[in-house]
Amino acid sequence: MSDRLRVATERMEGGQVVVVGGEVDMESSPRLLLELQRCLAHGGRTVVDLAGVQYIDSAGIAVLVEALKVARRRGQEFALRAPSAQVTAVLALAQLQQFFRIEPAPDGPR
Amino acid sequence: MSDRLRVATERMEGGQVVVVGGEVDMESSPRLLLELQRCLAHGGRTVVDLAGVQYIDSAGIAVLVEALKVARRRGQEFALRAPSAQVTAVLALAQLQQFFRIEPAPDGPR
Amino acid sequence: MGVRVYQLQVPAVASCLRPVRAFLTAALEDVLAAATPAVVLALDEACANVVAHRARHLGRDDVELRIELWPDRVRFRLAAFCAAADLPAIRPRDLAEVRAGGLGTHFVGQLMDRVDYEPDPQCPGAMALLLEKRLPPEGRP
Amino acid sequence: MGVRVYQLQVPAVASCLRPVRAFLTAALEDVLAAATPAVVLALDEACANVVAHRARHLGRDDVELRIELWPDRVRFRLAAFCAAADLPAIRPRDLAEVRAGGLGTHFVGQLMDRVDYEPDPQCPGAMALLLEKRLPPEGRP
Ligand SMILES: Nc1ncnc2c1ncn2[C@@H]1O[C@H](COP(=O)(O)OP(=O)(O)O)[C@@H](O)[C@H]1O
Ligand SMILES: Nc1ncnc2c1ncn2[C@@H]1O[C@H](COP(=O)(O)OP(=O)(O)O)[C@@H](O)[C@H]1O
Repeated sequence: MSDRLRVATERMEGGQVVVVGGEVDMESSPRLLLELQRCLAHGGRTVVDLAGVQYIDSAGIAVLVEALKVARRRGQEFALRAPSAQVTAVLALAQLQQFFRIEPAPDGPR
Repeated sequence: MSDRLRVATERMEGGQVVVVGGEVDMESSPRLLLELQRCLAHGGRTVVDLAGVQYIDSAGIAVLVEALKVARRRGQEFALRAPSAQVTAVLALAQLQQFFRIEPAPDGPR
Repeated sequence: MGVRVYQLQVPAVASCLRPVRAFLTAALEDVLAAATPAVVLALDEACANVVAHRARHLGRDDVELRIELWPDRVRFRLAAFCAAADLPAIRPRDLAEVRAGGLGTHFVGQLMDRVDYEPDPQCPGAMALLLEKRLPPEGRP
Repeated sequence: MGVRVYQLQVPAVASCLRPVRAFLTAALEDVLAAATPAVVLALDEACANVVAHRARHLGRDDVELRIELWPDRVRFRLAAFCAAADLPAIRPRDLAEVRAGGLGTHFVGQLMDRVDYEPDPQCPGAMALLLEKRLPPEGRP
């Protein structure tokens, strides 16, 4: 029934994958920012899996930009993975695709 | 995005299965009634598969009652199959479970 | 915490029930928790009754719903729900009789903690419908 | 067919954006078809701006949205969107600069066919925001 934000972090070699699902808006985006900051503080590579995001607005995009800047400042790798169609459309609208490293979904079962 | 009514009729031995999904309310229930009347006119046994129904209200229940009455009048078999939790709860609220023949989901893949 | 107020006005046609349900579900599921589907069903039935039965001479063509979120309950008010003269006819049907129709009022009465009518000052000759549901402990702020 | 009117009033807090989106999606997807997500995003951004930025001295604590469904377009009006004095500050940011924030106004301008402000007679010193989206041919009644 609910499409709220879901955030789950998984370890991977050399870093962490933050798997995001549901809706990222003005209400929920602070929670995503906290989790991304936690991962970046942890060090290594951070990948944000956006395949399950049904809705993102400018507040959610702002969180991704903020995390990207922190990562750059600290010299850490930061990438978006498999953004959903809605996320891809909103990144394009913001003319921000080129600033992010965007990876395809990993092969095989997850 | 949309949870509208979905209705699809499949033939089976001796009759037809009407597979219903989505929401059955005051707006959509007339369409379900038409389909059930069509099946009943066709003859044989009619099974209404309600596993995919996310929402039904009194208008939808009224359609099932109406179809049951037509079937009884014509001496045809009429059954509900695998009602979802929401349908089961609303049938119970209407104290109508005992009037319907209610079948479990068929075994194996469909 | 004070009272939170939501208001909805939609044309009194059947196609407006789905958006009203979508709104109610998203607005109330945090506080109503497992009671959400029951309350959404009751409100859907009440709105459907306005669409189907409200006397035309009241001159209203919309469904106007006010939702008040109190610390311990949700209160709903449907403006101009029915003509005062129609009140006696609004009764749950006899459930012993299996027939199509007449279930909506029964559902509302079963699912809500309070069902009341009061004169609607905005619409002479009309009654507003008041519904209340107490919040489950886990939904209270 | 005449004009269909919907009205929504919700507290101006971030948790009200989700019910508003749910309502808009269910109410408009039949006519907006593939344009639905774009319009819902634009309205979400506009409502979020009220929640985040509207001047407190206007004394409003709600988001009031009127939706008019015309044969060829949908028109939206957000009452008391901003103080008249704040209008000059409401500009899309320079997209060449990568920074968090400042995107909402850009989205609204890109996604809607009309963006206008008019004095709000109900709220002295405030401007209402007017948005329009033309219906795709397949959505027209
Ligand atoms: N808003 C209303 N205005 C006038 N009469 C109403 C209204 N709502 C309900 N009624 C009356 O109450 C009866 C029972 O309503 P309900 O239980 O919803 O069943 P149904 O709508 O299937 O008849 C209706 O048939 C109608 O006569
Ligand atoms: N309703 C409003 N009232 C006053 N100022 C506003 C309003 N909406 C937007 N603004 C101003 O316009 C700027 C740009 O808004 P927006 O593009 O949504 O980005 P952001 O909200 O991230 O700053 C805001 O920072 C604010 O200064």
